[in-house]
Amino acid sequence: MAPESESGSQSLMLHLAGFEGPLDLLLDLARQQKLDLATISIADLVDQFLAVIEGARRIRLELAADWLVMAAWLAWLKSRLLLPASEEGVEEAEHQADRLAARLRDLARVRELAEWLTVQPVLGHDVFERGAPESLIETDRSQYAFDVAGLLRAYLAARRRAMGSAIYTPVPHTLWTVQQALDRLRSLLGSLPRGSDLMAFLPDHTPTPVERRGAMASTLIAGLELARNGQIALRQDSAFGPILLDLASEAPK
Amino acid sequence: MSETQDPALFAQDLRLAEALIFAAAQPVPPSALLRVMSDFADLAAIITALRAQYDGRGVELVEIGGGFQFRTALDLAPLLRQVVEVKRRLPRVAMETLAIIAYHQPVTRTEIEEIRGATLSQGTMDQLLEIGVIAPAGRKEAPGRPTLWATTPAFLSHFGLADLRQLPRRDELLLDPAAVTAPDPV
Amino acid sequence: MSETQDPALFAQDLRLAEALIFAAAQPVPPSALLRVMSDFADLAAIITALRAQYDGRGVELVEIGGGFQFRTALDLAPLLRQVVEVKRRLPRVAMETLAIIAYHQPVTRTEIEEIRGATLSQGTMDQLLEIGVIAPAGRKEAPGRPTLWATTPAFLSHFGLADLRQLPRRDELLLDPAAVTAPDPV
Repeated sequence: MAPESESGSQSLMLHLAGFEGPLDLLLDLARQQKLDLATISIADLVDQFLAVIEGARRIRLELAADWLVMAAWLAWLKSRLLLPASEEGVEEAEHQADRLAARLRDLARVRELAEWLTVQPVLGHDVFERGAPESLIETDRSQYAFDVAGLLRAYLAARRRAMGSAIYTPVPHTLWTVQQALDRLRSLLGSLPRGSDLMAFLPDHTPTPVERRGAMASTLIAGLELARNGQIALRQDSAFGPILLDLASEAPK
Repeated sequence: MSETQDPALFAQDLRLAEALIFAAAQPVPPSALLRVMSDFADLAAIITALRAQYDGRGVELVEIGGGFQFRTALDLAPLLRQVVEVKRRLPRVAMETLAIIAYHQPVTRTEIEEIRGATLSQGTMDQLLEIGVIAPAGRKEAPGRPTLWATTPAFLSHFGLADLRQLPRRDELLLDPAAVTAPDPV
Repeated sequence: MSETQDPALFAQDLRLAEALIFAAAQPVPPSALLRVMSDFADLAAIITALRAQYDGRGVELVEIGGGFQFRTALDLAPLLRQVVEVKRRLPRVAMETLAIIAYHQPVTRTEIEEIRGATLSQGTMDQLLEIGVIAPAGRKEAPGRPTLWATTPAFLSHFGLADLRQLPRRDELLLDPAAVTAPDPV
C-alpha cells in the first residue's frame, strides 16, 4: 500500500461531490496506485475507499445511498478475501474482485475514449463548416396528385353522406329455379333427339360457376320429377357418366 | 499584393479571410475581416488575391451589401439544381366536387350541392377551374339559365383515362362497394 | 488525373464537385457527386485533385461519414472563434456517456448507468440529443422494452470522423499504462 494513501484520501474526501458515483472514485484511487489496471490490488483499493467514506462520515458529509452500498459491499468483499469461510467462498470472492477490476478497466477505457474525443477537432468549435449553405434543391409544388381510386372514394363518400348512410344491397344471384328447369325441359322434349344428355337442357347463359352448378341441380331435379310422373325415362350407364333422357314410351325395358 | 507587407503574414491573412467568409452565416463586412487579420493588413489586396484564387473555379467570391460571401459559380447553377416535384393532394371538398361533376355531367352548381348535401364554396370551383379539370358546358334551360359544368380532356389525362367510360359505372359503384377497388374480373 | 479523360471534362467535373460540396449544408456522398459529373468521371481522381487544390488553404476538403465536406483549417480556430459563433463544448459527463454509447451501441440507459456506476441525469441525455449525436435505435427485447441508443451521422460530423472505425479500438486503449494515469487532481 502506498504510504501517502491516507493523506491522499483525506484530500480526496473534500472532492467527493465531484465524483460521478463510487465507481468513479474507485477508478481515481486505482489510478493513484500508478499501476497497470491489469494488476490492480483490490484489497488496497478497498482500504482506500473505506478510508474516504469514513472520513466523509467524520465531517458529516451527506452520502448518497449508492456510496454506502458500495462501501458495505467492499467491506464484505475484503472480509471474504482475507478470511475465507470456505474454499468456495474464496473462489466467489476472487471472482467478484476480478469483476470489479474488469468494470474499472471498462470505465477507464470509456474515459480514455472520452479524452480522445475531446481532443478531436470539434465542428463548430475547432473547425467550421459553411455558414451559409446554398440550397440547390428547388421544390415544385404546382402539381396535383390525381388518382382514380381517390376520385371514386370521394364520389362514394359524397353520395353516402348525402344519402344519410350507406345502404348495402347484396348483388342478386340469378339462379335457375326448378320451375324454370321444368318449363325448359317440357318445351324442348320434342325437339331433341332420343337419348339426349340431360345437360343439354341447361340454360344457354350461366356466366358464373355457381350459376352453372345451380342450373345443373335444378335440371336434375326437374328431370327426376318428370321421370316420376312417367313422362320421361332416365338412364345412367356408369357412375358419374352422362344421364341420358328418353321419352317414356320409347324407353327400353 | 502590397509591397511593404511580409509575404508570410499576407498568406496567413488570405487564409483567415477565406476561412472567415466561408464559415460566416452572413456576408462578412470589411470591419470583421480586419478584426482577425494582422495589423496593417491591406484588405483590398487580400480581397483581390482571394478573388483571383477562385477565378474560374466552381465557387466565386462576391460582394453583397458591403460584405463578402462565397457563392457557387453562376454558370454551374443550372447543372447543380435539382428540381423536386412534390405533388399535392386535392382538398377533399374539391375531390368530391370533381367526382360529382365527372359522374353527373353536365351538371349545375345547385345540382352538385344537392348531390353532396352541402353548399359549395366559390373557392372550390375556382381551384378546379384553375387546374383545368372542369369547364363550363353551356347553360341549363331552366329558370335563371344556370351554367352547366363538365370535365375537360385535361381531366382525363390527369387521371390517366382514355375516356369517361373507363370510370366504373355509377350503379356498379353504389350497389357494390367491392367493385370500387376490385381489379377487373378474370 | 485520369489519362483517358478529356482534360476539359475533368476540369468541369472538378468545378462541379467543388461547387456542390461548397454549397451543401451536409457532407456530400459520392453518389450525389457522380450524379452531377460527366459519365465515366473518375471520382477518386477528382477528389484527390480537389483536396490538393485546397491543401494549405484556409478551407480544407475532409471526408466525413462517407461524404465530402469543406471545413476551415484547424490552426485558424483561435482567430475564427473571435468572430464566428462558437458552439459550447460538451461537459465531461456527456462526453463519457457518448463514449459508452459509441462503444456499446445499441445500448440502454440502464446499461450506460451500470458501466459508469452512477445514475445518468436527463440533462446529459438532453444535451446529447440536442446536438443530434445520439438517437434512439429501437427497443431492447427485454422486460419494459427499454429504448436502445446509438450514435448518428451527426456524431461523425461533430468529431470529423470518416466512419466509426476511426475511433480507437477498445483493445488499443489501456495498452499504455501511462495513458490511464490521470493528470494530477487539482
